[in-house]
Amino acid sequence: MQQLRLSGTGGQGLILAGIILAEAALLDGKNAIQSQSYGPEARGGSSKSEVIISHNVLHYPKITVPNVVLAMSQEACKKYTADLTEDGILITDSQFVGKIPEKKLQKIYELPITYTAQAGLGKTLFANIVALGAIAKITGVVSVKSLTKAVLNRVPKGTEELNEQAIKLGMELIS
Amino acid sequence: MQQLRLSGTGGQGLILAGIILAEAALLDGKNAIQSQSYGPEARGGSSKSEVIISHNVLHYPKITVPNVVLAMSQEACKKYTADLTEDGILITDSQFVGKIPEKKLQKIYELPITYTAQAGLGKTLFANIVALGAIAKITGVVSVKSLTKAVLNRVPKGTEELNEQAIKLGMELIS
Amino acid sequence: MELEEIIDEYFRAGRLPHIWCPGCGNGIVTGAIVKAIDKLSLEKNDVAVVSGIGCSSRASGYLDFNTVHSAHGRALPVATGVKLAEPRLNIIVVSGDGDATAIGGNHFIHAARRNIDITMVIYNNNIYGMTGGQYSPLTPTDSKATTAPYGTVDRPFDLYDLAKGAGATFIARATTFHAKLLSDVIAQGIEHKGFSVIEAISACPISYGRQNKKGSAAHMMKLQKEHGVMLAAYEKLTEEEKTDKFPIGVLYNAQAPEYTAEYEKVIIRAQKGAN
Amino acid sequence: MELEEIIDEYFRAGRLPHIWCPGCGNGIVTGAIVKAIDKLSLEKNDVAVVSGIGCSSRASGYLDFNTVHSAHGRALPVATGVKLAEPRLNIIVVSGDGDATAIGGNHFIHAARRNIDITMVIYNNNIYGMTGGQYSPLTPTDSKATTAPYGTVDRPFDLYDLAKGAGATFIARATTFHAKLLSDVIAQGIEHKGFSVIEAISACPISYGRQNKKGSAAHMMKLQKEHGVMLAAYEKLTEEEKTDKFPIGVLYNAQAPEYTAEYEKVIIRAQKGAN
Amino acid sequence: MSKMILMQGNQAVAEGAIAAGVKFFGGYPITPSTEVAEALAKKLPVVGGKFIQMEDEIAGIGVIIGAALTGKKVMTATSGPGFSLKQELLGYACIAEIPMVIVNVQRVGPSTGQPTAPAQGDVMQARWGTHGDHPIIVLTPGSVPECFDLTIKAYEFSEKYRTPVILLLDEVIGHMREKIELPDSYDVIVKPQRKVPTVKPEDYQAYKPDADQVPAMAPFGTGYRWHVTGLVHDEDGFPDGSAKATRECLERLHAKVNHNLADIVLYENYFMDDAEIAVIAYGGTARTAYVAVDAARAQGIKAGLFRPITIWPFPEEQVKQIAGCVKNILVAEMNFGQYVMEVERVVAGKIPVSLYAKYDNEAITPNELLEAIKKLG
Amino acid sequence: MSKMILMQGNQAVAEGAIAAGVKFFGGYPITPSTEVAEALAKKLPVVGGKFIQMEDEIAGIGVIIGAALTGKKVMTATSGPGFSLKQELLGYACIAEIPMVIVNVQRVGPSTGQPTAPAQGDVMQARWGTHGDHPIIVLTPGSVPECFDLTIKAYEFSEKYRTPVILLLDEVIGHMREKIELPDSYDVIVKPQRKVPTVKPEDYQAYKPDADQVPAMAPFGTGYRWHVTGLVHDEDGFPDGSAKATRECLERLHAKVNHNLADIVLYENYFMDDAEIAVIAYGGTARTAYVAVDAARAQGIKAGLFRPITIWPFPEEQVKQIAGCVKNILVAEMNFGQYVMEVERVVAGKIPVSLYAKYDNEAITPNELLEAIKKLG
Amino acid sequence: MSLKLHINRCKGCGICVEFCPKKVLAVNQLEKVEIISEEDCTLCRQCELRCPDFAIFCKKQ
Amino acid sequence: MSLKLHINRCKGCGICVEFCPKKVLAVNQLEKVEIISEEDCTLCRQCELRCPDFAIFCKKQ
Ligand SMILES: Cc1ncc(C[n+]2csc(CCOP(=O)(O)OP(=O)(O)O)c2C)c(N)n1
Ligand SMILES: Cc1ncc(C[n+]2csc(CCOP(=O)(O)OP(=O)(O)O)c2C)c(N)n1
Ligand code: SF4
Ligand code: SF4
Ligand code: SF4
Ligand code: SF4
Ligand code: SF4
Ligand code: SF4
Ligand SMILES: [Mg+2]
Ligand SMILES: [Mg+2]
Repeated sequence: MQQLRLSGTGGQGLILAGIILAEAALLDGKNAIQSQSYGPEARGGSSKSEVIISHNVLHYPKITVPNVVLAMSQEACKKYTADLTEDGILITDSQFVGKIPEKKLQKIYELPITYTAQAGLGKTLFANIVALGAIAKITGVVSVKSLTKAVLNRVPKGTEELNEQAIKLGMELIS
Repeated sequence: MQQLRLSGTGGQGLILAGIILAEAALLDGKNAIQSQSYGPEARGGSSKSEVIISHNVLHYPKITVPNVVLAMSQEACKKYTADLTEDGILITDSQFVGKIPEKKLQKIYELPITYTAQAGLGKTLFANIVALGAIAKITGVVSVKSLTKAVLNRVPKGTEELNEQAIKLGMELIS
Repeated sequence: MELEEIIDEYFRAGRLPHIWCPGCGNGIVTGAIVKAIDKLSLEKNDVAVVSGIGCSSRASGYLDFNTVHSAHGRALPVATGVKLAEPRLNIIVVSGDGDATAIGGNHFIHAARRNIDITMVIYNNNIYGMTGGQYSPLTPTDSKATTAPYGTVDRPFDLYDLAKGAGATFIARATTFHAKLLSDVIAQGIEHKGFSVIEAISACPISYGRQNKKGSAAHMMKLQKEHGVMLAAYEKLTEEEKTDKFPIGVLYNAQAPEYTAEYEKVIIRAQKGAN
Repeated sequence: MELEEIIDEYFRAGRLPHIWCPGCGNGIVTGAIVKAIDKLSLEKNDVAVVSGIGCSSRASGYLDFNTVHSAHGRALPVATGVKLAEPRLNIIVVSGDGDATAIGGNHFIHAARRNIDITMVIYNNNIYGMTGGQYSPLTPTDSKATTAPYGTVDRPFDLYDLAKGAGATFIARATTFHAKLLSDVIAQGIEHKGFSVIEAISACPISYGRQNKKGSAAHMMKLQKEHGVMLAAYEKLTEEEKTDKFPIGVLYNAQAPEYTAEYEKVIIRAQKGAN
Repeated sequence: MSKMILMQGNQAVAEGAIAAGVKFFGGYPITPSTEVAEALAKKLPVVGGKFIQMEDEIAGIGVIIGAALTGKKVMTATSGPGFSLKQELLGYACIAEIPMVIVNVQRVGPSTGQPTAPAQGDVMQARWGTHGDHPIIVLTPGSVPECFDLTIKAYEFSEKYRTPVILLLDEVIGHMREKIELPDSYDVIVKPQRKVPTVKPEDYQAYKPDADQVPAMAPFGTGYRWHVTGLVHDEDGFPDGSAKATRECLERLHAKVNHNLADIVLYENYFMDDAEIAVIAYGGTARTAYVAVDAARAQGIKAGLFRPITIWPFPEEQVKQIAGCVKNILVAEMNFGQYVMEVERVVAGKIPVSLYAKYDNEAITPNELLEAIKKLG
Repeated sequence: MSKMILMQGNQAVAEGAIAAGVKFFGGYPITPSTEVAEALAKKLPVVGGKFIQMEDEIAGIGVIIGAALTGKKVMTATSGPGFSLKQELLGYACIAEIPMVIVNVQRVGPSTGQPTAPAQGDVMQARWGTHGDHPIIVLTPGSVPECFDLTIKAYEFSEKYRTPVILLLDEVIGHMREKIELPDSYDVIVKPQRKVPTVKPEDYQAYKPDADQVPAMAPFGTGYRWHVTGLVHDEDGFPDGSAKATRECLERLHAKVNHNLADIVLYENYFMDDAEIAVIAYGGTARTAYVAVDAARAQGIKAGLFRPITIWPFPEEQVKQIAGCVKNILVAEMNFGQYVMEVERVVAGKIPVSLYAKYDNEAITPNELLEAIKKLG
Repeated sequence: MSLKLHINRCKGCGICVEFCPKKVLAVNQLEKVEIISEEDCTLCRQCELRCPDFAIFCKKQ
Repeated sequence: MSLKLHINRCKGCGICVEFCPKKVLAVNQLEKVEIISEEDCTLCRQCELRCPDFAIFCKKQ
């Protein structure tokens, strides 16, 4: 079972990213559950989308211990990494996250996610898809084919190419 | 224990009559409970006020078997006399009640109550007090002194004399 | 038709006499409603009468249509449901002043805002009749009520202002004295496409009249005659003359998009989008 | 006082930043309220701020007065209780368009009817912000909302008409663009003895703006500038010019008996009668 | 000195309110509770208090929440349909810890039901009617004098524990008139009063409890500026959705009541000493039960009556103890069997529990109940 | 053919409604139920249905009562505070026998509580929230596919028994997204439909039941002119406050449900065959329980899960039977212990019943529950 | 034409009596309407129009 | 006089930037306000007036 947490601020499209990730897993023939935490008032503040993926039946819908945490804001990085264990993976958007938690982790990727979206595609809007590309590459939790299909199912008509490009750029962030 | 039911139509002042009767019993040093039934909608229709009086503590507040039923309308006479037993007393206002229930009763008094109020005091308004006078005389359930005091406690200033007169007229109906 | 035939036709067989007190105006208002329906020759099966709770709201039980005696203040939401689900039905809401403007006030302003095609007859007896004489939002200031033994200090609503401010497109007023006018404006309200409010001023000799020393039922009707003036005549009065008069007749009549008709557009848009 | 000092004085220490989204107008309206209070030099202990539920209703928690964050739609009954029980307090009700006119609509018209001395600031962002963008009774017809994906067919209330029809004695309107005017009319509302309604038109770029393609927060404020016209000037416009404008400033100001003052009469009468 | 008079149950509630120092009533008329409002409309202004008839029942409880915040003792009164409407704000009063007494004079339900007829169908609703976990104190008078006394008691609990208290009457008790002895002056009655803060305003934490789990409550306008909310909150009263704050906030609400059962749980035993059959009945039904128990005793059946006066929190210890002593428990109520469920739960199979239920617009008669007792005897 | 997609619980409820043939939704937005309304605002007009956002929750249930009278299948959806507000008219729907489904997606209470956090605090309210005696059917889905299926089931019950049915979700189930297999067309789904009268209009007695205790219901506008009221009524639907009419009216309401428990009571057994410890859990908590039971089994503890799907009427027979088989019952719920009380009542002391309760804005974790099981094992 | 009474519906409110221009009607001791001078009736329908109880009608024969 | 920022309160909405007549302000990559040309500031208080977050003030020294 893979347990992934995508966190950041309200406007970064991470809820959608979580949904796409789960849908990609379904396309891979796996089971997946996506859930999210709403702030006490659903306004501003941090946002968190969680996905668990497995070949088996999934009962408990929440993350018990995350394997992967994506943090796209400093506050999220502080708030949502506490339960990452030593064998966990942390991915941050280096533009927003200056301070990495002082704990031992299997792997930390500090990636210019939003920068890449802006620089490569002209819109920070694609940052969430860039992040998905990176996650797929790092974890292999979903196939690139399914991820691509899942992304294209969800995005507005006319933006397909840019989104495919975003996935690619995300993957390319991982050398 | 005495169980009295005063019944008729909405405007006849029988709720008040029941209260006065209970208050008179209190003045006599007895216990008394008054209760009333409201029609399903409290508009028009029959009205019923019940009083139970005893030297002992009274628990159950409703009439189980009435000793005395006053019926001031035909409908009330039909509706509220069913549970009168052979040793019960029925008092009717002969002006309104033409048909007496066909059952054996200890005593039936057909009295011109409203007529007496109108003829003797100029107002049908006093019919309820006339009725109380008659009931006191027939049953002795309250003393005339207490009844008079209870009536005077309740009626508007300036009408005391007429009300005392009403009690007297009611008592005089019973020869 | 003769009145007796109208009553026989539109009242449910065997349910009279009604429960209202001697002299209560509710019978006259209810009679005016069926006369209006008769005048318009509405098919009985296509009329729904929805009421709330109160003396007046008991009217629905007597009438031989599709009838709902809902909860206190809730006639309009229920009626809105009937109308929106089955727009071809003619909906008449029967309500008291308390039912309509106290507990039901929110539904009243929102039905007016939506301009949904419902005709609402408000039996205004200036009191909570059913519960025995508490003041309502239409009780005049300085009246006695069982919950205002020292006289009311509340300002009443002006039902016309309230309805208009909320968006109603047809507003009329009549009294039980002006029984023919009453049935006339009800008929016009039913014909009007949109939310129609008819204020029917009705005497409650028992719960309102007694406490406020208004005299007999007949006398209360004579007061209605004295104070109610047809709008055209009313407008010609001086301000001073107006103080103890009120206008009757059709007070407001305007056209605006009607809710259920507008909703059809949503369906069209959705089905277009979906294909 | 400098604005920063005003904020420090009237906002609770340590509770900023507030929860509102980037660009949300609620901060500007809330700022206007404290500026008004400052202008009138009200004693903080003698001010109570009562709100309902919604983004806007969160304002009460930031303000250093006696504050109540009540239930959705129920600010006015609670405020009525505070005021009637302790008439010397200045009561400000903070409410959203939904809170005030949807679920709270009945309390709104009744507070207006009673003309109770409460100043109500309605943060009108034309939407349910807190729950993410459903239409409110003040959403313009033909808008998009999450519960109106095909566009709204509801007619909105005109808050001015509704308040006036219900009996409010002071009605004003301003926008977050017209921030000084806003704080000005709030101050006048507070000074007014009776029920005062201030419609504060406020941009919700997130829940309303996005769906309706209204652009950035700043752009939405510029739209307010474009469409809001001072009453005097508005009245001089032709009907056609009026169509895409709305009047701002004090729209109505009248005197009428105030509820808590009137209630004192009841006490006097009762105590006289009792002696 | 005192006076002996005939009084209606509903009126005795109003008298009790005046005696307890209530200064504010907000409500909306409804049968069979209207007399409470009517009596207070008359009495409150005489003592300088205020009565307001609101636009509906929701506003009726809303307005007393506001008035309570100014330090006043407050009341609202209603019946079934209105009680349902008040549920949302009742929960608000629970979590915001607003002292108040809500009178519900029960009538036949559901819905409009039978407005003028007696029932005890709101017993479970009184416990569970609002959403979310909340504790509640519900008192049920069994006589007119008790209407008076228990109203004062309700304010004692409400003020002491900063919690809404429900005074649950039935139409039998609310509308009957019987003898009551009232003091000539209510000055002799000790008026319960909530704690006010003793700390300085700047140190005041509105929801920080003292050792008794109850926080002091500063009246609005007295220099303590605090925040009231229906959200889960911290000790300062500000919204805090963390697991810890939530747990603490909700646990304390329950603890206030559950740790003080000895004070809160009131009841009466009638011939219970040697009883073999315990009748459990409350409110108007208890009036029937006294007579039935007497009659059973007269026939040699060792019956007794346990009358819960505080019906919620449930008198768990007392019922458990009874289950250890008697052979049979018979619950009598004017509903389909509500309270009996809790009795069954607590008795936990130790002895048989049976039910005499009546739900036909009429009170249970002594004979009916006697027959039910005899079946067990 | 069918499609396999990821879907949110709330959306699956909306899909289920469309599949069941719902044509009318009235409501008022509230977290965490709003997605049900939003999805139906989109879907209903496509199938010629109507969606209306009302001025408040009371109007939200009022409007569907009206729509139901025209023969439509109707829904409203809400959460805690809104559910409290709907209670009065819920009782109306019970006594007037209006088929409808009311969705309540629970959040933390009381009052505003914690709008976006999970709880199961409205379980008792769902049973007892309105005044007066009334029966009610409450279904609780435990997965997204079950949200869909159970919504259709809710309409089956609601139409068959002419009664409101409550679909009680918690935030865990309402907001999670998981896999669901949906038919390509809902034409294949059997759409439950209430009985309409077969007699002529002049012979129609709107509340005269058939042998199944359920009266036929004529849609308004089809020539049957009948009267609907919230008062106790006779078989013609007219107010009748006599003892007989009241008894019959109320008894039949209960009989409709209580005589059909075999049809209505749905549940799931998971490793119950040889279980020694029975975990009882429903809704989102059951999801935790499957994992905890698996883990306990892995550690050699014979645990099983009994998952009530119909939580009201209470699965009395099933729980009794379990009490005869296992050694321990452990009820797990996201509240202070509500359903456990009914379990205790029914178990009646036969075996120990314990409770794992959590009420801190977070779901129960498998480890927490496992620990609780291990304490018994 | 003639007057037709439904005595069971009449509640004796006296409205018809009050509004009858010809004093044709009266309320008797049993609080029911009575025709006391049918010969004076002009069949003006005032009573029919105003009776709140549908207890009196002017009937075409 | 000078400008005073409360960066922790700023949410980068850009309102001040848009309404500053002198283009003194900008929103940076961290979505916070920044002063880019203080020298041009006329202390007109537009930013202070319009900031919904009380994050920018014109201060008397
Ligand atoms: C929710 C609820 N609250 C209160 C009542 C009690 N009640 C019944 S009718 C009524 C008022 C009736 O006044 P109005 O609407 O003016 O009708 P009227 O009886 O005067 O015709 C009230 C308060 C109720 N049935 N339901
Ligand atoms: C009884 C109840 N119903 C619904 C809700 C959900 N709810 C919270 S705020 C809100 C509407 C907010 O809109 P508005 O009043 O305009 O305030 P805004 O958020 O736009 O400032 C709703 C529907 C609730 N909390 N309580
Ligand atoms: S109380 Fe008034 S409104 Fe009600 S029936 Fe009697 S007279 Fe009519
Ligand atoms: S949703 Fe709208 S109203 Fe609410 S905080 Fe965000 S911008 Fe402001
Ligand atoms: S008006 Fe009608 S009810 Fe009244 S007395 Fe005449 S006939 Fe009878
Ligand atoms: S028809 Fe006219 S004249 Fe004849 S009884 Fe009636 S009111 Fe009198
Ligand atoms: S207006 Fe305020 S919150 Fe917005 S960017 Fe400027 S300083 Fe920041
Ligand atoms: S004070 Fe004026 S010029 Fe200076 S930064 Fe602010 S808006 Fe720009
Ligand atoms: Mg009325
Ligand atoms: Mg809004």
